[in-house]
Amino acid sequence: MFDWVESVPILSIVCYLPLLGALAVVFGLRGDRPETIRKFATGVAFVDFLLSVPLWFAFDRQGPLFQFRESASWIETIGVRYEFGVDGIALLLVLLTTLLGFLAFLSSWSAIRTREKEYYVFLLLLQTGMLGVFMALDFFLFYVFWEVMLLPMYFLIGIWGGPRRLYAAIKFFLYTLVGSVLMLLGILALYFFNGPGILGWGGLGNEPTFSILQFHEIASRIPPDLQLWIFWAFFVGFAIKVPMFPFHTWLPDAHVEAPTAGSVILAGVLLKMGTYGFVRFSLPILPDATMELLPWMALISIIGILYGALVAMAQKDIKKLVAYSSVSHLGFVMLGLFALNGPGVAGSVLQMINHGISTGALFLLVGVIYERRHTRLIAEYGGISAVMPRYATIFLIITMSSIGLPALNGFVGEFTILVGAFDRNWLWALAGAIGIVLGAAYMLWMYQRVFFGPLANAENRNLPDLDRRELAYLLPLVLLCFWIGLYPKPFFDVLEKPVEQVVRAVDPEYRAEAARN
Amino acid sequence: MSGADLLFYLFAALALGAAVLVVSLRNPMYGAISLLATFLSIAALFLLRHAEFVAAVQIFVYGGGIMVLFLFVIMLVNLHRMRETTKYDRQTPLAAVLGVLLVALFVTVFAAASFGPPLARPEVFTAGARGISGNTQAVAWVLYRDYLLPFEIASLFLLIAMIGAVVLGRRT
Amino acid sequence: MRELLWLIPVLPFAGALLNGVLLRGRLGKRAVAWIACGAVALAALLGLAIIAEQLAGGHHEPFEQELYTWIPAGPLAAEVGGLRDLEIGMGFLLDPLSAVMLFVVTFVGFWIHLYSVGYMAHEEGFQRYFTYLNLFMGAMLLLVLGNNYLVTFVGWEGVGLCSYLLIGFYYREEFPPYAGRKAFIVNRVGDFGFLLGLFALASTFGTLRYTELFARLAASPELGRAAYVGGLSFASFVALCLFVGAMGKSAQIPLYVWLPDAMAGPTPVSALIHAATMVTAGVYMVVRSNVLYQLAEGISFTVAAIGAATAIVAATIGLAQTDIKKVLAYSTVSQLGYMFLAAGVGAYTAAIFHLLTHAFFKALLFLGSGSVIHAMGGEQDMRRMGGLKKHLPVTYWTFVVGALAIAGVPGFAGFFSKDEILHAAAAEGQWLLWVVGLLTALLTAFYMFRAVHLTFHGEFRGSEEQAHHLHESPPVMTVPLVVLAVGAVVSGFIGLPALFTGGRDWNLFHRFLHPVVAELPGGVGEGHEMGAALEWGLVGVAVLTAALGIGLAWSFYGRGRGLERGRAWAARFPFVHRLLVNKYYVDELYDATIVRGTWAAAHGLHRFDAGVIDGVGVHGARNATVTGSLLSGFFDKYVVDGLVNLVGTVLALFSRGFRRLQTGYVGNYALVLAAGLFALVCAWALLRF
Amino acid sequence: MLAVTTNHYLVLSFLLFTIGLFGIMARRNLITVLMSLELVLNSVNLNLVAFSYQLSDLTGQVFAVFTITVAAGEAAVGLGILIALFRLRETTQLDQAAELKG
Amino acid sequence: MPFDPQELLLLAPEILLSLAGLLMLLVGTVGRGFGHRESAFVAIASLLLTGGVLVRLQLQVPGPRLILAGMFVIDGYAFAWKVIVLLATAVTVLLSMRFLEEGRYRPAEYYSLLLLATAGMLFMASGATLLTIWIGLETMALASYVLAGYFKREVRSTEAALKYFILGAMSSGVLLYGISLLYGAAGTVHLGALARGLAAANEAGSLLVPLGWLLLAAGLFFKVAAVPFHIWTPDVYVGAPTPVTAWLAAASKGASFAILVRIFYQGLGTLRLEWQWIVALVAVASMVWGNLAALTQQNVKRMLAYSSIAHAGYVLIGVLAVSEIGLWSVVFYLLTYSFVTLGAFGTVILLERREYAGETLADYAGLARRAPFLAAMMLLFLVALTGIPPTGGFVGKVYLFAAAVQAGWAWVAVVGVVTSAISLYYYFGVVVSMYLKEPTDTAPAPLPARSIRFAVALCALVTLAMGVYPGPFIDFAKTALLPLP
Repeated sequence: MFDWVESVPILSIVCYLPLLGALAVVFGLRGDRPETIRKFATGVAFVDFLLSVPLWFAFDRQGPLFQFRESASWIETIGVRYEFGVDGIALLLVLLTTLLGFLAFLSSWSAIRTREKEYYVFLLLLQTGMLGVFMALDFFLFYVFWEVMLLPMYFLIGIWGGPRRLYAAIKFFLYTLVGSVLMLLGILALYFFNGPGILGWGGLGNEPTFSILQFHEIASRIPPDLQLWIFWAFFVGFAIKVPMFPFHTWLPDAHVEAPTAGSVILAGVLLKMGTYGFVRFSLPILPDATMELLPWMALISIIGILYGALVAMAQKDIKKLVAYSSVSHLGFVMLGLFALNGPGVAGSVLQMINHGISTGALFLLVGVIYERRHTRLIAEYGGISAVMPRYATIFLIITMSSIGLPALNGFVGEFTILVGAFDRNWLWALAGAIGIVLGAAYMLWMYQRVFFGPLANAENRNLPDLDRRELAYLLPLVLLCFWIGLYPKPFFDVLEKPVEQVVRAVDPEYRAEAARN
Repeated sequence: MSGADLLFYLFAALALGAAVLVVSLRNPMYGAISLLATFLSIAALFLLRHAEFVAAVQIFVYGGGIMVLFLFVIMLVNLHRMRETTKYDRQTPLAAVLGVLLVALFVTVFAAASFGPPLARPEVFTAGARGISGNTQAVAWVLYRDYLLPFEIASLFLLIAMIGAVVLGRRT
Repeated sequence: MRELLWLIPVLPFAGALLNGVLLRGRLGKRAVAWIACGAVALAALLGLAIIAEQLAGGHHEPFEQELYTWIPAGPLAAEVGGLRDLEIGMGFLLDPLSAVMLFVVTFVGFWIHLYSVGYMAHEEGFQRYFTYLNLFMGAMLLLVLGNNYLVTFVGWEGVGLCSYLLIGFYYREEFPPYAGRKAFIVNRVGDFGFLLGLFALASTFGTLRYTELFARLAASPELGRAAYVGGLSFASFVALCLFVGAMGKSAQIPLYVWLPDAMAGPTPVSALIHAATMVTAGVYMVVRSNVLYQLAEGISFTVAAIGAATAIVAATIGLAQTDIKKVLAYSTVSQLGYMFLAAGVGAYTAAIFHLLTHAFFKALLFLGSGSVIHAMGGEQDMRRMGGLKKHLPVTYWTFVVGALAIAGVPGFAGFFSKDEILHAAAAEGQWLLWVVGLLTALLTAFYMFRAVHLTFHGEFRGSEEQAHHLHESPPVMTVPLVVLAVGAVVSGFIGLPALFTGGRDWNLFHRFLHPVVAELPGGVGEGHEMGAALEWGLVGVAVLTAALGIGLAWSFYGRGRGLERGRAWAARFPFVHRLLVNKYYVDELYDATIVRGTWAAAHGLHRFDAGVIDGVGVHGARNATVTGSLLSGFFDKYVVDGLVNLVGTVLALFSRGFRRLQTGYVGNYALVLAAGLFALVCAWALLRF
Repeated sequence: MLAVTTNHYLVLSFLLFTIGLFGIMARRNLITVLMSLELVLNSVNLNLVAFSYQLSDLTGQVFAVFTITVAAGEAAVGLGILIALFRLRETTQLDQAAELKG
Repeated sequence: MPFDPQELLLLAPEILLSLAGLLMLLVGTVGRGFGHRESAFVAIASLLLTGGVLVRLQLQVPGPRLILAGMFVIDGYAFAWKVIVLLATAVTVLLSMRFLEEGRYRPAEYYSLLLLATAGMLFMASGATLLTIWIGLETMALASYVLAGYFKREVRSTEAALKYFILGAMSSGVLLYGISLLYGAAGTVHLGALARGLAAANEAGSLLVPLGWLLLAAGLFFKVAAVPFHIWTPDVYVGAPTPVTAWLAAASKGASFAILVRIFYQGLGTLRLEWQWIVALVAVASMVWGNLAALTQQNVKRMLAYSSIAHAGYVLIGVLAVSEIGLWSVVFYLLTYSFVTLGAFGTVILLERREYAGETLADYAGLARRAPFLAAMMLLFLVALTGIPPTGGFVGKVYLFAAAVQAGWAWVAVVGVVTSAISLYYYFGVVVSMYLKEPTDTAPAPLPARSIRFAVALCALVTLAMGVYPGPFIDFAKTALLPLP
């Protein structure tokens, strides 16, 4: 049924469809007809999502690591190729991106009332950028997408954001740019080491290339001291994106100021680019450096978990609270990655998806009341489950998913991560588990203050409950929460191979173990 | 110390003294005259180094052309109005210190630089091709044979100088 | 039939789905009640049928049903068996232990559902209530039927969530949502331990399946005794972690503080969740893990000690409570302590036995109190009651039955189970525990009959309006009372001690549970033989104690004395009284350490963020973490961001400095050029030499 | 020591060069600055001629001719600029031409 | 050795361009009705024709060939720079058309100077002796001074010319002084022989060598506007007529880098271990200073001037690598940078009014609403200046940093990447104005000048093309070959 997928460059189609849509909007649609633009853009996003779904079915779980490969020459003269392909990790992230993207479009209909044309153009461009990041198998190409996606996000925050949008937008851009340019140097070092050589370290003399697969190949031959340098270069880039403590301060600002769709995509997808970077590059390409720095990485992950949770507790603004909770959750993801075993890594990747779903949903939910009341201060609410029961229910489910209630998605991720972490060092898991307790505390406290208690604020008396469009973009996420919570096996199945590859590539113990079997 | 050496010291002193006057005199007219003195002294120093042609050019171009130009402009823009209200900038001490530092640095190096005996082949300065003698011919031969291209470029340069002077000086 | 095991938890979930989502707001109360009670009834019947099939078929092997692989999380360097994949399934297990639990949960659960139909008839949020209740039943059944720790944990957290929701059922008031959150968070603290235990098990064995885990541990106990982290053996570590989880869920010291507050929920909820089922989950889990506990002697003793301490402390607090539900709540805490005492000394069967009987009589007592509260128009203070016997005869008699049962009067269920526990403690040689247990029994008998007297005897002390309003509850509420009362009497007889039957093994319960709690060689709970005389003596002491308690209660509150004698005694020992009324100030202690700390920090940070302090003041955040969070918020704002902004400021400063150099005067520029030249030469010289 | 060598020329030329630089740096009158520029260029000629002599190579002399040419051209343009400035500002004071800054 | 008059044919491009400049002067003075449009047309035509001849010549005589008594070299390196310079000047002409008209200045002399200066640049690119290079440089510089002051009714333009002239002449004196010392040390001005002579002299411990090359380097750094010899840049860039500024930033900077690299690689190649450090320091100083000083600028022209300083620093990174990649990266980067900076200044021109109004950030407020495509193009240029894909600026920076990383100068590259990230802040100050601010009443409407718009669009197109499909452009840069030291 999905055989046709193999015969077309499906990844490119999925990736560039939003770009084409954006061009069509720019040149084909008039800015004074927002209704048309809105529907068209959302339609494009939906079609993009539909196109990405067959990937899930056509992906051969037993097949090669990377599938749907596309390869074309690009900048031949320096060995850059246009390489697309996805493994299980990327596949999940691509699907997450198309889904969240579509929902973000849907959520923008009522939220965005100015400069719609530009808005949807930027949103579409953002979509292309993010998809490209997850699909690229050429480091140069990856980097291009990685940076390209910054611009539309900058504008989304800067034009349609809250009162401090200028500050937040430039802060977001600056932070991530600083990180990514340093990463670039790391990429170049790899390139030269694989190719003609670097002064001081020599080189392997291979055909110059930016191919990620090639870098995976040569990982074990990179001298450890060079690995360390490159690791730090990558680290800055990815850690800022994740964001890991203490690089996280752009996040709350960006989240709070961004429009709802921006926050959704920011939390849902953009942050994953950092963790994706770690699992795709830092770990398998730089195994020795990873092993050496393991305790430190775990330490800052744990600091991130606890710190994010504690700061979240002190927030008065719902969005800010959710933003800090992201710091905490991403700390879990990082902890799992650096546990460097099956459950740890698989759980991390799954948790990336989970975080995308539940935090994305949380931002959508916050957007819902923000649109109604134009405030996100917790103190402005209270008791609104009386007037918005459906909203309260969905919010509750998502809250529970976020704090890792079993049978919902968050738990599966957190549990596997912590089993992995425990296996590496039981104190890591101990610290992580404290994070879970704190997570419950701040989320429930927020929930209680918003939804329970007397309906004191007169302005909240007549809040309308969710309408059909809002339900339409929230329910898929709720269903996903349950699906992953109750039957995550399909996801784990997809992840099995890539996770094993990562684990075997990095930890010598596993490498030896695998060799023995 | 030969007579030539004496002459060197004399003209060197003259050139330096006049140069100091150039940068220190308030009245530009006097400054211009001091500059002329410097130029002429330097021309004399050229002569001491077998550069008769350059010395001549120096006198013609500097003493003649450039100096006239300066004087002309000084007249044109009405001398007394060109008086500086304050002669030196506030940063003059700094400039002086810097100058002293530079001099100290470079002069140490220059004074210590060792050269072989000069003028290994004096005939170069006088012998042109085919036995024609004289510095002018010698220079001309090199100039028009080896350095023809720069010479041609110099004509472009002068063209530009001309256009520039016209463009800038022309009343609009 | 037994292939339908999975359907048992699913049925209530389906009910919740129907009531809560699909048919939300479209049904009348009658239909809602039918769906909810029907789902539970079906589950109960199905459960009974499957148990019957299992018994009739003579299956001695437990029935395990693995539905699907839930979490296949990839390769892990498991310490046992080398590199293997962590795989956790979703499945159910029916063995004697879960069968008992299944029966308790569905049976008691059903009657409480039924009772709720009457109790909640006039409340708004009827459908919501039953949604939550069904949800709870589903989760509880998952908990008891799960075939591995993680499925149990799903149920464990699920019941926690439902507890949170049901405690906060009256969400428009301030207190219930707060109590709900407190319950949830305190439970999370416990879960933290539970989870750590699971991590240890999973990372060591790569699986969490009960049968597999215990079989392997039983086969090679040295695995359990091997040194693990923190100076503990593996079994001890896991057992300790799991017990921390149990402490939270089953309200043991020091995590018991949430349970009394949980009484803010509707009374049937208190009966179902906070008496009969959920709070006993900890006991269930400890018994389920008995293999681990048998290998962890030190931890077992800790369990017993904490259980005993909880039992006596809660019982003393119960003495001074005037709120009828609070009395029952502390009684529950106390009885749970009893169960842990049993489990700690290795009397796992006794623990479960007491769990069973307690489920009956405590649910009965709660429902009875609910009936009273219902009649009193929501009044819960016993000081305003009195003489209700004539108005509420059914309630009265059933309540008395419950009281007799809990007091341990021979013939009633509580007598047998409690006696077995005391016997086990004595048999283990833990005489101190035995004494504590006995004292607790005395206190229990006293405060229960105090409640009986204050509520049902003497003069009515409430308002005119209340008096006017008094009525017996409708049959839908009284029938469950009667049924449970019967249960509170007869359920004891399934566990007749050998002593009473002349050494013949008529103890059905023991025999039934035996496969689950098989003793390991050298494990905890190898009882010592005691002589029959000594045993009879102990039984006699226990009976006398119960009688003493009841008698004291009568002498204090009986004969229509009302409150005076109690007040007089309270006046005589004001300090003790205040201490007990204020529950040893534990809540206050937890609060005060935090509130004071928070406020100290808050004042210091006042300029930083007055709003946050308001938040703290209003909601009185009960944990020290708020202080931490304030500090780290501060850190974020001023240190991390401050550094960033500092960089920005410095850069801007530089920028302005550089621009100031651009004075516009050519002379300056020339100077800069010359200086640059000089610098260049100097730089070269420095690099060169 | 007193016998004149290339070193003497070098030293002299640098002194002239520095005096020129000083003039550019310190004086406010544009015309003086222009004259100082001429000093700077001329000092180079001394070098070139001295090296030419030292090396017995005519390139230095030819170069000096070019230098003189360039100096002349620069003087012309410089004075043109001076006139343009004078027309606008009625002054040749350099501190009057400091509108552009920062 | 007597030269072969045939060799003059190989000078066809330079001769052609000089003649065009002369012709322009004559026709512009004599011819009636030869207005702005016609002059510009002739100028562009002659530039393109020159380019055509140049390409043809390159195809016929590709290899390195020294002609005219070793004064002039024909090689791929010179070719690449000449193409860049010609393209940049051609775009400058497009940018100048309406601008001159608006200012009511005579076109003939302007274009004549432009063409002659460009001819000087061509000579610079091909110069094989210090003398040729220097005289070419002076030719270019003198024309630049005049062009900077071309709007002589504007005080700022005259002031710019004045400053440029004084400082330029001073630095030219310094440079010349350095040349004289090098000549004294090595006894020659031919680059190839110079390298050998200097090596020998250096061996002998002559301190004239370092002083010579340091002075020479100082002069060159002045021309490329590298710190600490950048001080003229902001004032001149702001004061000069904007097309001239653009030309200075693109063509003049390009030609200056052409000689800088040639002198450093060829003439001073044997001393590279000494100058690499100096270049590194200057590069770092330029990147830091330029970017930091730009941070708080409100005037867009001035900001671009500081950015030009910073970019000189980036290009120096490629220079100090002393490798083929370094060489190519320098060429590639200046190609991109030329188009980007021309485009950016073109946008500035469109918004400029008489008396230099329309230069401040406030004048860009809400441009995205008023002129979306213009704003989009400006955005593209700013993005390229920052070095973000998919623009040529990104590929160029990657190339430069790659050269540094490979050559073991990663720390300089680190400074480069960090400062380029910082540069985002001020570049995006303009973006903030254009996109995130509401339009104000005082903000000027863009000039309806088709030629300038065309030029800007062209630049945008090239910038984008160099980012999306840089292959051909890189191949072009690879024609620049120099024997590496």
